[in-house]
Amino acid sequence: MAGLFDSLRARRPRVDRVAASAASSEHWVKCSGCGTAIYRPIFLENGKVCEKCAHHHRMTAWERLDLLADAGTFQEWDASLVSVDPLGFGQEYLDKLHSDRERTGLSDGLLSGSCSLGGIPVALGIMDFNFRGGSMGSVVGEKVVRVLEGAAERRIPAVLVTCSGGARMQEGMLSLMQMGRTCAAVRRLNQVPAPFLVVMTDPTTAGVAASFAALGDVILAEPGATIGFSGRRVIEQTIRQELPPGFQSSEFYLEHGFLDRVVPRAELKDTVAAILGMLCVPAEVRR
Amino acid sequence: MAGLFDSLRARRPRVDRVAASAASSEHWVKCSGCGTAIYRPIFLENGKVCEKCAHHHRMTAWERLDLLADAGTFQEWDASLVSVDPLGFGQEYLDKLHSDRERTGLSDGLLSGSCSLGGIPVALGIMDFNFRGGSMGSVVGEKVVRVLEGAAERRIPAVLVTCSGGARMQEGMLSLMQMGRTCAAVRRLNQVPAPFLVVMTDPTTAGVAASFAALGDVILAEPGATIGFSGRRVIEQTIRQELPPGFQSSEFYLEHGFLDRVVPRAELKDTVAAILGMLCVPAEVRR
Amino acid sequence: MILEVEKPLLELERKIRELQEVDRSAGVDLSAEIRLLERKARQLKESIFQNLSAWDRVQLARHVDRPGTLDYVAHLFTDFVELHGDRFYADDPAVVAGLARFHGQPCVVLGHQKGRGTRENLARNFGMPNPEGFRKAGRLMRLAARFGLPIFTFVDTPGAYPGIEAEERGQFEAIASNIALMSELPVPILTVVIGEGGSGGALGIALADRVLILENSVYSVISPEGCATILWRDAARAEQAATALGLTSETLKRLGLVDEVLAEPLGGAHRDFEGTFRTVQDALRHHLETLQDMEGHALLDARYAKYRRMAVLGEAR
Amino acid sequence: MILEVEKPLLELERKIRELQEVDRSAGVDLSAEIRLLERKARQLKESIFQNLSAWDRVQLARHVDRPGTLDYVAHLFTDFVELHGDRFYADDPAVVAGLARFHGQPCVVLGHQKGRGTRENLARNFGMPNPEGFRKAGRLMRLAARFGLPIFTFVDTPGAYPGIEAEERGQFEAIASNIALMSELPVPILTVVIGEGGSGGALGIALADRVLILENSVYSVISPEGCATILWRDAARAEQAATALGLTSETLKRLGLVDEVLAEPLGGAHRDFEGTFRTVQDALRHHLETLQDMEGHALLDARYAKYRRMAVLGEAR
Ligand SMILES: [Zn+2]
Ligand SMILES: [Zn+2]
Repeated sequence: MAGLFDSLRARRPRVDRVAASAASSEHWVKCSGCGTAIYRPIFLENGKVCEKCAHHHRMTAWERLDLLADAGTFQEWDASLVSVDPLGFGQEYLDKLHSDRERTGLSDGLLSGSCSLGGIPVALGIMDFNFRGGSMGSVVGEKVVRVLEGAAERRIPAVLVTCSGGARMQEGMLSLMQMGRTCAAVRRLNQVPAPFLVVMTDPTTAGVAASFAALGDVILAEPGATIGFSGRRVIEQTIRQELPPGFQSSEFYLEHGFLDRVVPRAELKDTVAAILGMLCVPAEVRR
Repeated sequence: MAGLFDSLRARRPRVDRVAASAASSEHWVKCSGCGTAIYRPIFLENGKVCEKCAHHHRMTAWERLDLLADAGTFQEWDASLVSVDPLGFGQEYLDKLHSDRERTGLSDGLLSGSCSLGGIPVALGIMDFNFRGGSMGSVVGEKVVRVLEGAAERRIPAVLVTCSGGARMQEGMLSLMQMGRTCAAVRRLNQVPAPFLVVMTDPTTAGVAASFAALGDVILAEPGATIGFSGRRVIEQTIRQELPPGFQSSEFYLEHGFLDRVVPRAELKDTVAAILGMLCVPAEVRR
Repeated sequence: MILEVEKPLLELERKIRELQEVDRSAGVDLSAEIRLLERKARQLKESIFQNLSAWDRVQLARHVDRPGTLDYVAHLFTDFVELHGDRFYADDPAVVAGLARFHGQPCVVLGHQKGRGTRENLARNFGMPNPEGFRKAGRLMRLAARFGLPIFTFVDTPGAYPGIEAEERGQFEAIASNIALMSELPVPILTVVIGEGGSGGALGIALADRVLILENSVYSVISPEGCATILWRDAARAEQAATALGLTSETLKRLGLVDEVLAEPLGGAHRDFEGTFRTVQDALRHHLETLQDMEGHALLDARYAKYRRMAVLGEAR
Repeated sequence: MILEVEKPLLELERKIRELQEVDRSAGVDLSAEIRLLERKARQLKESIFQNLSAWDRVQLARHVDRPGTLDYVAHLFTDFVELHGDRFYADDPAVVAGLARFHGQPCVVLGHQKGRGTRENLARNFGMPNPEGFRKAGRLMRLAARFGLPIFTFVDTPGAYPGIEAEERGQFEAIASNIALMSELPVPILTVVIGEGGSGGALGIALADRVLILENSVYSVISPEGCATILWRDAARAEQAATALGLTSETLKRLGLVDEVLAEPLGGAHRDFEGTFRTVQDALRHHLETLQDMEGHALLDARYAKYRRMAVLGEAR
């Protein structure tokens, strides 16, 4: 897995700043799993997985793209689609959108486009937690729908990497409706049929878990990701007791039958490619 | 529910003898639910339901027919289809078949035909526990398939009243295969589409529960019926503990989500007719 | 249950009743005074109910006396046969579902069901479905599709139940599967938000050709209390959150997220069941007629197109 | 694990090994004696394995060293990616399932999996599925149908698990749904009974276009022990029941309930994995080719017609 992030390009200068935000110093990163200090180049070399405890740290969408897409094949879609403030939440929200755009190099919480993945042409969408917690509003919903529709049109697989706390509260019911339209788009893709593969990363919860993310033909998850519908705090308040350790983890949901596999990051691309290779319906591939 | 069995006809002289077998005397029946002695005419008048404890005693297929079919509308199908001894189990088995035929007035464990039910033309099959415990061998399987196929052809609902301990062991794997062919016939009926309604009565277990009986568009059950896949004794031996009261009852499976309704016998016909009336796809009805 | 906003009105109505009592029992003619007060009450009612805040609406939507799914089933439908079970794990009493007739037309009708009173509320889990509730709804909607029956759903839930076992049994999967299912069933689907439309727990039975909402119902991506806690770490600012979230029927209509707002009788649905039933019935009848004229394919295309539009997007630069 | 029926053979084989050891280490030429014993062993093997009783077959079918589903997956298939979960309640380790390639052709492969040794057997529940096992199989078979992939299933189970929770979660429904599902999937389905075919637990993944059975596998409506208990209230008469039940591959073929009996290497599958894999592989390849030439509709009609015939009926008078 040497050089996962070799192809960082001009558009992504802020990647390092994002990673740095969780770091104890510029050159060292503290593992949030075991507390070990890891030399940053090693940390990045390992795809942000701790060598000691195997904790999978969050990736930016651009890092994830480098992990999954064959080098030089990515063509971004909808790069200029940005969120507005339909309910008039106010300037503070608009400012946050602006600074998240600056910080992440993304138009909103999802990076999407076409690429090849292990030689297979795919429509790919990657959520980024650094953009408003990966929350799904109109733009994320729209981009997910376009990934699914784009895959359907081209008869190629759709791959969506989820990383989201749920709906974009500031868009109110507009954000809830993104659950409806993304689910509907999945069913249209199913009817082609073209494969739909989901990779759940930490976290995949609430409105994203309870919509398109749950509908993959195959659903993979990274180790230790938090997955679920309701948040821990809400559940604890409701049932007035503490939640057991491991609750709502990837491993928990594998055991409970809702995930196909929990896949370590180092094996992710190969696993995705192997599965898509077997599901791909022979078809003329237009890109 | 006066006169449930008014229309007993020449072909069914043995009905009384069957009922009598569980009785303490010719004129009195002892309720197997609460032990009360019930005057036989009252017992029959009430459709074999105990007035005191509401225990639903088993009905013969003919009694059930009188309960469900509109008077004078029943046309029996496959009345001459009888079981053979394909594995050579021996004379004892053949003798039992013979005496069960004599005793029940049935060709095998299922009575089938067309009739109208609350004015709705249906294909109807009724299992009888008095014939080899309602066990399903080739003949029962064949008759079930013909009820389902007959309904599909005529585009009318199929109604199957189950009462069976499971497969007819003496036919070995032939009896297991009846699960396969009856399930396949259900799916063909589904595709018409024509409604398929199941009434589970005591008992509906093993190979019958785990095949066509589980596949009703709507599944009703009589109160207190035993339903399930594995027998109590097998389960108790496996888990080495006693089973809780009410386990595998109709009420248990209603709670666990596998039954649509538990319907007292007195309401059964009306309920079936109401449901079929709403599911019936308008179609020219050939009988 | 008396709402803050209703108090002056209820006070006035009590006075009228007292005067009427005196008028009747003591033989004193108070009819002029009574008429005066009645006029005043009408005016007060109008001024109150024409100026409801979002938070007032939340209170009205949650009103314990507001008609619930089974009330609508009993009054708008005939021949209801409740059907139970998801065929996987359990029957969930927080969702009621069954076959019925709507103006003679067989259909599947289902909805969230809250309870009235503590015992019934516990039995119904306050109208908060477990995964089994969504799966029961899904099963019956598939049944409807098999036999070409229209589907009516009634929304009235604080949300999907946030419990350990609900999570274990895949609350997220159950909701997603239902939403997806509703996008592909080639029969008319009509939804009425009759009370509280609580987030995914509501949408789980509410992707429809027509989504109607009663004037004082609310439909929100998160409860105002939850929103306030997240935004300002202060649940007490729920009133402010309610306004910010745009959860009222008018806002939803303006954003194109619901198809029609149904006017409630003056004073709210809980003060006039019959009037409310008439309104809902007429609206459903009208919309069903339109939908029944469409072929399954056209229906699905229109449904997809409708949801396809539900986004407000900006273009950078 | 040594079967009664194999004992004389194993004894002879032990002697041969001893002589070979002496021959090698002591420098004594025993090659003539060894050849003689080897010839004897071959004859004994033939006489034993050509005269197996139904009960012997039951023992062989249950042999702990007999190749299991994962052995076939590893040797007949490439690129296996195991997939988990029923999407409702749990992942059942008694059933393994996944995507793989068979001679380059993508497919879904699944089967019951027993364990070797106590710990693995407990983890695998002795190959006895809970409802979740059937539902996982059903989910993956639907996936296969969506993408036009053939389905391979391997049968090796004492039966569906008879447990309280299995009953609670609808063992009967899970089995029935799978059987029904397999009757309607328009892709080739090929089943091999590789060991124990235990009643509904076996059929739950075994309604197929081609059902092949290894010579020494058994497939029965009830275990011989269970049958003996019911018929004679004496589990010890299982041997007699095994004969009566007609559970051997030959009887099943004669009755038209399986499509082909696959000869095992002399001595049984557990004594020659490679030979067994070759036989199964060749047979599957042959049958898959025939099936892949058929349109989905023709496939379903042929499948239905095949099962439609599985009855032996008499006509009264
Ligand atoms: Zn670490
Ligand atoms: Zn009694």
